[in-house]
This record gives sequence, structure tokens and C-alpha cells, in this order.
Amino acid sequence: MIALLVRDLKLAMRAGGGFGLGLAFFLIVVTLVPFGVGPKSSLLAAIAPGILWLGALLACLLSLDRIFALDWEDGSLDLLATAPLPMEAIVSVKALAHWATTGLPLVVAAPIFGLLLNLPVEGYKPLILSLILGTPALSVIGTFGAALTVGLKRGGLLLSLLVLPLYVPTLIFGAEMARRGVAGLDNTTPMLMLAGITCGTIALLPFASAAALRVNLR
Amino acid sequence: MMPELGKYADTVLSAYAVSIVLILGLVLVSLLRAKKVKSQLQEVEMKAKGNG
Amino acid sequence: MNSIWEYANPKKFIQTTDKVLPWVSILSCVALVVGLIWGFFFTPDDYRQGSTVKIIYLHVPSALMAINAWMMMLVASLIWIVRRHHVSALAARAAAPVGMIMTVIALLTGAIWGQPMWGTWWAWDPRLTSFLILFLFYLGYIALWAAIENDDTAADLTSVLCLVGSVFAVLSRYAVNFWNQGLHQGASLSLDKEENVADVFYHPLLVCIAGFVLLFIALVLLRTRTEIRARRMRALLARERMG
Amino acid sequence: MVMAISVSDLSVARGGIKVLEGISFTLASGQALVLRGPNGIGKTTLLRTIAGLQPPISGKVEATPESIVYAGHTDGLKATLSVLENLNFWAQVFGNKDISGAMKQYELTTLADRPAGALSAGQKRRLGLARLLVTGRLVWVLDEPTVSLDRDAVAMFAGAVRAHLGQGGSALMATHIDLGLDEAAILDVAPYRAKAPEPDDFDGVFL
Repeated sequence: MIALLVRDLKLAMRAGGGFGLGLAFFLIVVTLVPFGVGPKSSLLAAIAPGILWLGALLACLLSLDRIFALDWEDGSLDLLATAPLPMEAIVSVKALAHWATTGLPLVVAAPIFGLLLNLPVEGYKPLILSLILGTPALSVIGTFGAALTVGLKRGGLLLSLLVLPLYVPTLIFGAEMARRGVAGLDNTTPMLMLAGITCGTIALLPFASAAALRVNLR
Repeated sequence: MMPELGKYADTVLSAYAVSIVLILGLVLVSLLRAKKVKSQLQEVEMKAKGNG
Repeated sequence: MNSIWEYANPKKFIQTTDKVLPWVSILSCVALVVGLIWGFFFTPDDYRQGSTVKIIYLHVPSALMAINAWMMMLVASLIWIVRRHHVSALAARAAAPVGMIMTVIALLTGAIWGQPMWGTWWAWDPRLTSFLILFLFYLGYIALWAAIENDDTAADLTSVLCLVGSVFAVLSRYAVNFWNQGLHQGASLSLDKEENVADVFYHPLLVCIAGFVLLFIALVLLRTRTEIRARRMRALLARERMG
Repeated sequence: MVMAISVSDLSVARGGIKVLEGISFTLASGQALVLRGPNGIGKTTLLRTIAGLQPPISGKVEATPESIVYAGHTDGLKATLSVLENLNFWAQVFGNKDISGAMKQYELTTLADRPAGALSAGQKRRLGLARLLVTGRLVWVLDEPTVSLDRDAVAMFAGAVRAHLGQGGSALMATHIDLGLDEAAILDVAPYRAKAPEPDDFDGVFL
């Protein structure tokens, strides 16, 4: 399992796009928002948590189809399926690798992007906390979508259509937690809900993803 | 016979129109497809029996 | 010893529905015509909503069916996963577009009703938002069915999606409720019908609901038959290529 | 004699259509079995079923659990990883460490640091076959293992198979090339081609 994780991370580094592309996309979204809504800093500050959450979600979405597609094309997936690893473990490791290459860099970079959007000082802690709690769920749910569409030729668009509705609860609670934090309100409830969703998806969704992957390998 | 709908006549009538159009459309599409598939299947079945 | 699973045999299903379908269709037509005419022509206006109250005869039944259709798909998916009856998977497939149209009707009639009542076509009211999300779920489900060539693979994957989607749909419902509470107070925009539904409105509404239920059943039976035949046709064509 | 794989009355399907039926054979340890048959008859499907990638329509595949390793048309190599890294990865997945024997057997030692993407087709295949050696599994299920191999490499492969059989392993492969393995039994799957079912039989499987 560790071997698989190391390999996936190595591949992401070698391909060059792994860490960089998601972040670059995130940066572009953040740069474009002021052009769209105007440069007023009070407005930007008000929508910053939402923009950062949406950016994280879209950046995550971009790299989803690569989770299994490459391994599918070169046959590694067949070989992994016959290897002594349970499919659930493979799926979980893949989700972890995806999070490490997209979710984690976004969490780390979020303060800088918050700066660009005039996020108030007291907003940083809840924003980053919400991203740490929420992005794993994005990766796990995304892995499920990727497992469903792995065999399809043009699965990219379908993948977005399938995954985005599933992102609704995570987005709502994540952004709400950050927003309440910025406004100085109590954000315990959305935080607990967000943590609950993340734990629940991590615990249960790999079984569904593994089932979907097995069906697709037939 | 038309009931007095008052100032909301447009609202009510458009809601009914939209819904009825959608339902009839769905029923029509379902019926047409049912008919088409049925005849296609019959054709294929004739052929299959003819061959085997 | 007639077990209910006997009807999961495609041939048996077609034979049975041959007899049942006309009756269900006629009944649903009668119920819909009676209910809608009763509701449209013979009910008084509401003292607050005026004649717009008549929209509930479309809005409430379609909203109910939008949710029930998904429930039915969930049950059918479970039956497919557990017992692997093909008719069950095909029935789920057949029901999805019906459920989606019901969702659209609920959304549109809601928007049309909201325009004079709230002064806006669309408000991010929790219920409206939930239905929009439900619509997206239907879209994804139908798109996945359409995208996969192998029928059994498609049945398996859509069933899994339906299961996972159901959980997330419920989660979304709660999330949306929570989210809107946090922003505006939803009470003034509430679509809650129960409180202002008096008996005069209630009885025709019941007839309409019965009509929509029967319409749904008739459409699903009809469409399932079509799916079974389409499936058999594909199997025959494949057999031809083989031999 | 220990049984490696025992297949009884197996029927397999591709894309929902039965392609082969009624296949039975046993493969003992130390034995090799070569599957023959025209293109499209379902050899790949049969091998994938035996490898456990897809369920059979009917019949049984019995094998010691976790004894089979499968190699298909593609080698599962990562273009950006070196030969060594690719092989090391698979060794680790299967819980082994030593890959030097496999490197030597397929003469990959000089290529060790080359990225797999820069290998020729034949070299890639050799690397793919070397993967079998590092898995430490006893039953090899191979689909066209000699594609794009030159004569020397085929001999290398035959040598590897023979050594594997000598150590109590066994091999099941679909191939058209004569490997020079005299001890290998041959099974022609053409007679097992599934008969088209009656169109009148409108049943649960629609045909």
C-alpha cells in the first residue's frame, strides 16, 4: 500500500503537473474573480471564503479523471486488481494520493490567496481549518466518481456532472464554516457536520468505489 | 364556464400550460419510443428466426 | 407458489403488463382529468393567494412524485444489486426520465407561483434548492446510463450511483436547510402548503395526487416494456454478429 | 501432484454475450498449458475470468487463493518511472524485495535507470514479463506474452517459463508462437465456442 502511495506521488512529481497545475488553476480563479465582480475590497472580503472554497472544489475536479484513467490505459489497474491488495485499499490509497497532490497544496496556499482577496485576519484560521477538514472528502467523493467513469472514452464531462451534486453538502458546510468564522460567529455546528461528512465518506465510500471499479474491470 | 382567475390569470394559466405540455410531451415520447422499439424488435426477431 | 419474483422474468412481465397497463392508463387519465377539472373550475380562491392556489394541484403531486420516483429507483437498484433481476434495473432506468420531468414541473410551477407571491421567479429557498439538486442527480443518473454501452455494467454502476446519490441527496437536504437558515430567515418565503390547505382544496388535491401516482405507474410500466424490448433487440443483434 | 488450477464446465461472457462454454481442464504444478484458437474466440476473456477479473457465467475456477498472477496485453508500466522503479514497485506490491534475478533473466540490468517510456516495444514487454518473476506467485496466467519479442527474447521467456515450471510453478498462456516448450500441453478452445441460444427463449437474460 505504501509502495502504491509512493509510486503515485512520484508519478505526480515527475509528470510536473501534479502539484503545480491545481495550484496554478486556483491562482487563476482567484485572479479572475476581482475582474468579474469589481475591485472593491469590502466585497472581495465578503465573498473570499466562498471563492476559495469554489476554487478548491474546481481545482480538485480538474485532476479527478487522472486518478484511474492512466492506470486503466496502461493496464496497471488490471494488474493491481490481481495483486494481493484489496480493491478498497487501492481506492483509498488513490484518494489519499490525490488529496496529497491537490488538496494539501491548496490548504497550504490558501492563506496567500486569502491575502489577494482581502480576507480579514480573523478569517484565516477558520478558512484553513475548514479546508483541512473538507478537502479529504472532496478527494474521496471524486475518487468514487472517477471509479464510476473509468472505462468511458469521454468520461470527463460526465464525471463532473456526477461528482458536483455529491459535493453540495461538503461545499455548504465548508464554506459556511469559513464564512461564520470570518464574521466572528460560532461555527461549531458546520465544523462538526463537515468533519462528520469527511469521516463518513472516508469510512464508507471506498467500498462503493471499489465495487464500481470491479464492475468496470470486468 | 371559465372561472374568474382575477389578476393572477396569467400565472395560473401558464403554470397549467407548462405542466400539461411537459406531461403530454413525456407521454408522447414514451408512446412513440414504445411503438418504434416494438416494431424494430419484431423485425429483428423475424430475421433471427429466419436465420436460425 | 406464485412468488412475486416471477414477474421479474421479462416475458412474464410483458405478458402481465399487457393486461394491467390499459387499466392503469385509463384510471390515471380519469383521476387526472377529474382532479384537475375539480381543482381548476370548482374550488374557491384562497383569501391570501387568490387564484394562484390552483397551482398546488400540479405543484404538490409533481413534487411528491419527483421524490417518490427516486425512492422507487433506489428500491429497484437494491433489488438489482441483491437479486440481479434485469427487469428491476430496467424499471429504474425507465423511471428516471419520468422523475426528472416531475422535478422540472415542480420547479417550474414553483417558480411561476413564486413570481407574484414573492416578487421573484427564483429564491434560494431550501425546498427549491433541494429540488434543483435533485434535478442534477437525475441528470447525472440518466447520463451515466446513456454513457455505458454494456447493459449489465450500466445497471451495476447506476445502481451504485443511485445508492450513494440517495445518501448524498438526504445530506444535501439537511445541508441546504442549514445553509439557508444561516443567511436569511426562510419563514416568509416558506412554500409550506399544509397550513393553508383547507378541505375545499384538500379533496381535489388528493384526487390529483392519485392521478399523478397512477400516471407514474403507467409511464414506468410502458417505458420498462420498451427498455426490455430494446434490451432484447440488442441481445438479438449481438447474437447475429456472433453467429 | 499438486493442482494449480482446476477449471470445470466454465462458461465466460464478453460484453454480456457468452463466447465460450463447457471448458474443463486442470493444470498441475510444474505443468504448462497453451491455449490456441482463432482471434476473437474469447481467449482473453477466458484468461481474465480465470485470473478473477470477471465472474464466470457458470462453472467453477478453483485455485489456491493468491497464487495467480495475470499479465495481459498491456504491461502496466509507468513511462516516467525507470525500469528499476517499475519493477521495484511491483515487487513491493507483492511483498518481495529481491528483483536482481528478474533483471538478469531478461537482460534488463543495463537498462535499469532508463525511464520505461524510452524503451522499445520489445524491451517494455521484457520488463512486463520480468514483473512475473518478482511477484513470487506460482501460477502464471499470460495473454499473448511474446508479442513484439524478438527471437532471443522469446528464448529468454521460454527459459524463464521452464525455470518457473522446474520450481513447481505452472503457466497458462494464450499464444500462437511455438515457444519450444515440448512439455507444454495444448488446448484448442475453438470447439468450446458458445452456441447461439434459441431466439424464442425470452428469459431473464433476454436471450
